[in-house]
Amino acid sequence: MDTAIKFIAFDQLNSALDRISEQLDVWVPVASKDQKRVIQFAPYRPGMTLVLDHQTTLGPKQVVLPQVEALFRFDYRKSADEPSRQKVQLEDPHPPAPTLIFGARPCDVKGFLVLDQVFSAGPFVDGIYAARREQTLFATMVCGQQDSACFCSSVGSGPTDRTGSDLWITPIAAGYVVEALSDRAHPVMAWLQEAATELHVAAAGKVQEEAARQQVGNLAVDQCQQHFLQRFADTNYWQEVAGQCLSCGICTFVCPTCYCFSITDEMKDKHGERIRSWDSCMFFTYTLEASGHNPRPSRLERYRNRVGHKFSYFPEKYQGLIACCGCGRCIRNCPVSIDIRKAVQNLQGQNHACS
Amino acid sequence: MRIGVFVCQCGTNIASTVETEAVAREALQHPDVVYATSYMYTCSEPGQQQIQRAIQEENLQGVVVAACSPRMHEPTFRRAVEKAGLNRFMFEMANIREHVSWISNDRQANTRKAAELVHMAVAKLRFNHPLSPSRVAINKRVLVIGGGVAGIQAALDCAEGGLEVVLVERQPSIGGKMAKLDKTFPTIDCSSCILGPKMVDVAQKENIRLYACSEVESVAGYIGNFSVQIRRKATCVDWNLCTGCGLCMEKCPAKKVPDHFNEDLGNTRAIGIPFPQAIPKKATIDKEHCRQFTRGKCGVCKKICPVGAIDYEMEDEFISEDFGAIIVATGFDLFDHSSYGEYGGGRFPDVISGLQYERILSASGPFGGHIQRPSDGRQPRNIVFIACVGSRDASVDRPYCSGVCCMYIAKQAILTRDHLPDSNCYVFYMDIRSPGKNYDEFVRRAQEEYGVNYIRGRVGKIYPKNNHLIVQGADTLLGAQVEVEADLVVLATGVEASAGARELAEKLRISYDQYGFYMESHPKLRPVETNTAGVYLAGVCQGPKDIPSSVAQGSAAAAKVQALFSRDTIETSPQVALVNERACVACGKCIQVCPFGAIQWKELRGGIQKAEVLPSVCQGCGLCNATCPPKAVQLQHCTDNQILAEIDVLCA
Amino acid sequence: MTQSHDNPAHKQALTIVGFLCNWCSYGGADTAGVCRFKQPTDLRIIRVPCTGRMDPLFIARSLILGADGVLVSGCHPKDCHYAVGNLYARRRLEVLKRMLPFMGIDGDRFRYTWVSASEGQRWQQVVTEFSEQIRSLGPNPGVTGKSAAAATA
Amino acid sequence: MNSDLRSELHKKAEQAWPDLELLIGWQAGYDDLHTTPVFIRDSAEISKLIWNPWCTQNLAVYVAKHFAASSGKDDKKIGVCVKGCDSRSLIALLQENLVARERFYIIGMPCKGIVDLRKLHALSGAARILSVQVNAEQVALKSAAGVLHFPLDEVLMRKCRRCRYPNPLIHDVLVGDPLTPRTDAHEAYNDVAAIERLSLQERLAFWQGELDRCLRCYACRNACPLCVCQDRCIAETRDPKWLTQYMHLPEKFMFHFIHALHLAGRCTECGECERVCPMEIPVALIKEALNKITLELLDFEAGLDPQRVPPLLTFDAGETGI
Repeated sequence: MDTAIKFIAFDQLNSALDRISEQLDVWVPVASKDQKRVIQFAPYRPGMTLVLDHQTTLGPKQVVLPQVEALFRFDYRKSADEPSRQKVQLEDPHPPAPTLIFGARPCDVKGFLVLDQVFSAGPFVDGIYAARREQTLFATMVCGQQDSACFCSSVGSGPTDRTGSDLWITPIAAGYVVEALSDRAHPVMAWLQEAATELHVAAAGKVQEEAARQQVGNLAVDQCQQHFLQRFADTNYWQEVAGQCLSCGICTFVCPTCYCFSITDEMKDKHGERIRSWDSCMFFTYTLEASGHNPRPSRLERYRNRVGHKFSYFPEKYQGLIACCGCGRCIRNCPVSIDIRKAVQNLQGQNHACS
Repeated sequence: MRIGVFVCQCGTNIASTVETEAVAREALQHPDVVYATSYMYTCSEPGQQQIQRAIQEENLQGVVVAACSPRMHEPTFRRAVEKAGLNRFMFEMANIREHVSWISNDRQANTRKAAELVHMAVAKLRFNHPLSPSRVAINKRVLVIGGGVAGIQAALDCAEGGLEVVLVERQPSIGGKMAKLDKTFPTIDCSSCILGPKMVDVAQKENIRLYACSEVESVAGYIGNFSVQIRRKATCVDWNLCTGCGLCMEKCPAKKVPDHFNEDLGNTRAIGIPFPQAIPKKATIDKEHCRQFTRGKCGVCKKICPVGAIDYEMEDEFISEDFGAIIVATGFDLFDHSSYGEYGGGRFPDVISGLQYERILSASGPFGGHIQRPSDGRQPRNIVFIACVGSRDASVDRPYCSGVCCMYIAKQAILTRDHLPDSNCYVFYMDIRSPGKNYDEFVRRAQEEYGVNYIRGRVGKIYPKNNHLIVQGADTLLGAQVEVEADLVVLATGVEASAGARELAEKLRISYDQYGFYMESHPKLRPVETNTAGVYLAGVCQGPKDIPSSVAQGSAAAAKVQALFSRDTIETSPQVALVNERACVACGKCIQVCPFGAIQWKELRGGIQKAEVLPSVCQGCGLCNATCPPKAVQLQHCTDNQILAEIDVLCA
Repeated sequence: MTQSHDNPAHKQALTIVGFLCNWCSYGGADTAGVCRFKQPTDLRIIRVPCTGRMDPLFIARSLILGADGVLVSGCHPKDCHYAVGNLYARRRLEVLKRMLPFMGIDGDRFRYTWVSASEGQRWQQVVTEFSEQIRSLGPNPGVTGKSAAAATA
Repeated sequence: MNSDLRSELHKKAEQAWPDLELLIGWQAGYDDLHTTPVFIRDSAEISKLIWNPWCTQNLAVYVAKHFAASSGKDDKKIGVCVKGCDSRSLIALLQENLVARERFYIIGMPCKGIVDLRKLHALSGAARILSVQVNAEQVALKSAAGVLHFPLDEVLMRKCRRCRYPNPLIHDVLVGDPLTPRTDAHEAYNDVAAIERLSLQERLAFWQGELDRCLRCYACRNACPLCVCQDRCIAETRDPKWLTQYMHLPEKFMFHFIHALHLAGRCTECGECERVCPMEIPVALIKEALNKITLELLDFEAGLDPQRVPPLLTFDAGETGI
């Protein structure tokens, strides 16, 4: 088996993906037509132009945890002689196909490590997520395009964080250098035809080094679990950091680590599906109880919960793992520029300005 | 929910073009439907019993009947399911007769359509909830609008039953068109002899308050609780003082005032009492002709009036009255024959309308009951009557039959022959319509006993020649042209909706047809009700009819009011809007648009404002529901979810 | 609803949703039925108390979900059983009618009209004309194009 | 460019402060390109207020939703900074009696236009923007790739390039001098007209392509100063259930129909719905199209005259042509 380092010249990228996509479902970052800034992962089709020099607007979360998916289909069948009796028939969704996510960033992959804790690490395993996760490979790209909202280094990741990835892509002047990080990557490596030269490898090493030197973000998170609990009841504090929140769902929908979902039965006559769809803790309906009571009635409680969940409750439950990958999408996309770094930083009572 | 579906065959009305069995079979496939069947006449006693039995045996919680229009039998079936223990709102109807079987002969398409309509009804029913009516007190006063014979009859019948009645009449006197008639068919009894006592009765009944010279200005409220503003037009005579002595009329110097009561055939004065038997017998100033108003000085009547009742400064007065029911008896106007150019277009003084001829015949008329020509006062020898002037003629947008002309021509011809035995009467007619009791016999008497010449055919032209009027027409029975040298031509002008009928309908929120006649609730089964509960119809305002029918309708409307008032309270429909306070965002838009003022603010603890519907005021139009952005206001029994369910059957 | 029928007059059944006010147009449709005025069979009538009840969103939703046509009919202006419901409605419905084509939905698929309870003949005419109009437009592709796909399948 | 105006803003805010319990304005955000709303409850914080071509948020969004119901302590008012477009939102709220005029102290900001960050990013390409300088009508954009100069007009938001009301139509005090409007009503609907020129099929394809990206994050709705249903929006409620949780095109179309039709005759074209959309869907165009319709049909523009009633909340028995 060929496990050597491979090289894809820029003009060979599509032909390489054409080959891979014959074997696997491949998702790649592409810009929607005429909208250069909106980049999403989409199923690869021959001829597509990939956008690999920008962080995507939406991460690849939807590949494994789609915004809407059917957990099962159901069908009521009426008995022919006695119409008041009916049988229900269930049908499982189709099993997932092997999938490669090509061109994700370390922050995107870090997001899945958070989701895994909830859905597949046990003790309760979500079969649908786990099956899809099991079938998904990540070809991740070293990151060289941080902006003022990025802070991956602050949450235990970084531009060269290889954790969770199966293949590692480094862009150099002539193309992409591809290394295998896991055994699962070997078949994909085998479909890549051109081996990397020593020059390629050396150039990649330089890019890696340069990227590794970047300290992305200066948020200190070591004590935030406790600090959050101390700040919990400080209404003025939450008014200060999130008074301007509009209660929309952008921050949660673009977040690689947000996983909350809603389950509904959607039915027409006797047929229907039980669907799981993304929910947002920023929405009023998220914690709305059947009685009409809502324990988080205003934006402040909801925003506080978002911070607490990511930086306090989650690490408390999952061995200190912070439920944030530092991708900065929530900051970048917030209509009123709420900065979660500021909300976390100031928990500690420091008057630390975030740039 | 356990739903039963009953598909009616309506004899062959539905079954001939809809596979009712197939519709029932398909209904069984819908969710919650546990019973479905097809039956010959679902509305019949055994049909209703079948529904009731199924409710018991199958434990049904909801019923769908696919049959005729819900406007026809929804109340019937609601009562039926209620008798079997279901709430009457756990019922839906699919209209597979008027909307399906009667409008297409395509059996396959009809069956498909009927099945889908049933599916929609089932889908809606799954969102139905039991609703209970509440009760509001009835104000047992009745308003009668219009003081013609129908209104008089209604007012008297109501008063006879002890109700308080307010009668509003636009003219200075009640009596309407009947007061102008000389005799009535088919008995030739004197019109004012039979109407007069009734008019006097109105004046004398203690529980009838008469507002003459008055009009309805605005109507608010709903059955049991209408609030009506009445405009009392300035008569410039204080009626509390006026004794009806007539001195003012005698002395008034304006002598060339057209006498409207006499259909402008004579003159009257600018102040006066319209006719000797007028009720109320009070004087009124005609501002259009009064010199005090036209020239700014005169004051004769003011000087002469022995009780000082004249008040030139008088202004219209508005009074508000509350009622539990309203009877509309606004009568009719006559078709204006000037649109018939071939009959002279109103240019020949001796071509007159039927009502003008009534005045000529009348002993109290302009010529004291002597038949003479308006132009020169000469006694006519040849008199031509032309039927259907402004009736049964689509070219003047009057395609309907006025129903009374054939009879009054016969009457007038008989009276003419009576008065002037030497005269010749000719009647040009299209068909003779004489379906009443003793009516056809009456027409035959005119022809056979009185020798009136009936010529079947239209008149093509009338033109003057040598002090005569030449009437050219066709006799279609002989197939020949006919020419009559007439001295007087009487046009049997048809009936049309009275001026202002549409405006009044809009105030009352009742419907009218394209000619302005008011719509009854059902053409056969609810002839005096309107679609606005508590508003009833009597007389020609509903459609052309003769005196007996008008009187019968007046009595019928009164009976309806009596029945309504026999209870102290009335059920209000629970199909009203309801606010979900949790969802209400207090934007106030529902309050802004409600046509009835049925929504108001309500303050909850902590000063939180929410909208609140007053169920007894709400009429259930659903405008608030359509306007409410978060859909916190839902019209019960026609909620968003119910409409969406019906849409989804068709589209989703 | 794109079943095909053998009857040549119904090569393809259309889905036309009608929203009729209870007092005037529903009665007008009843009158047309009582008079046996023959009409195309594609219309499915939903009874509402008043056109004022019509949130334009009901119409939008029907067309988005693929209804081939939507017909709203109420009392003539000034003759509303509820006095003014149809006066509000005509503004709202006209705004919707003009907005639909901007979103790529044919405004000709939606019509609103006024028919009184006595106008059975007019109702026959309205239904016939509108059904013909929708027939000439063909099935509504909807916003997903599903009907068009189903038609070719 | 704005240091003078900024100090004028501070001065006028200080002067007004004795009558205020709260002042809503803009402050610096997490970098030079971003501002964030600030709620000032202490006069010491007035210095946080800024005013520059990045002050993009329409602060009227907070007015009805958060403060309309609360009555002030000691008759103190809520101060709010508004641009010309934002002021129309306030007027629209007044038209619907959703706020009381006397509750607010309105600081008007005549506005030359707000920078569209998407246009800046498009100009800088992949290179990270390091800083941006605005001098009068010129912009200097410094990125990793070097410095670029271009006219300010080129990077203004779409709504600003068609702005007819740069000066607040309602205010208690004005910061800076009134400006001259740039276009007339005729040109204002050019973008709508461009869509209208497409064939029906092209228009449908256009919206299918655009709306397909919708995430139903409801940012467009929540950023709208006139979407007062908020948490009770029928896009989310189960009773009545207008929408499913599916993310098919009909649901997305339906949501945007709900949003737009609820704004028919009410939208003041502040453009916030479009700005906040993370998927860059031109949703404001739908409302502009409706505004064009209500202008042509009913001669109404929202947010101009506080006394006028929005046209779909009233009727005219005598009107013809509809």
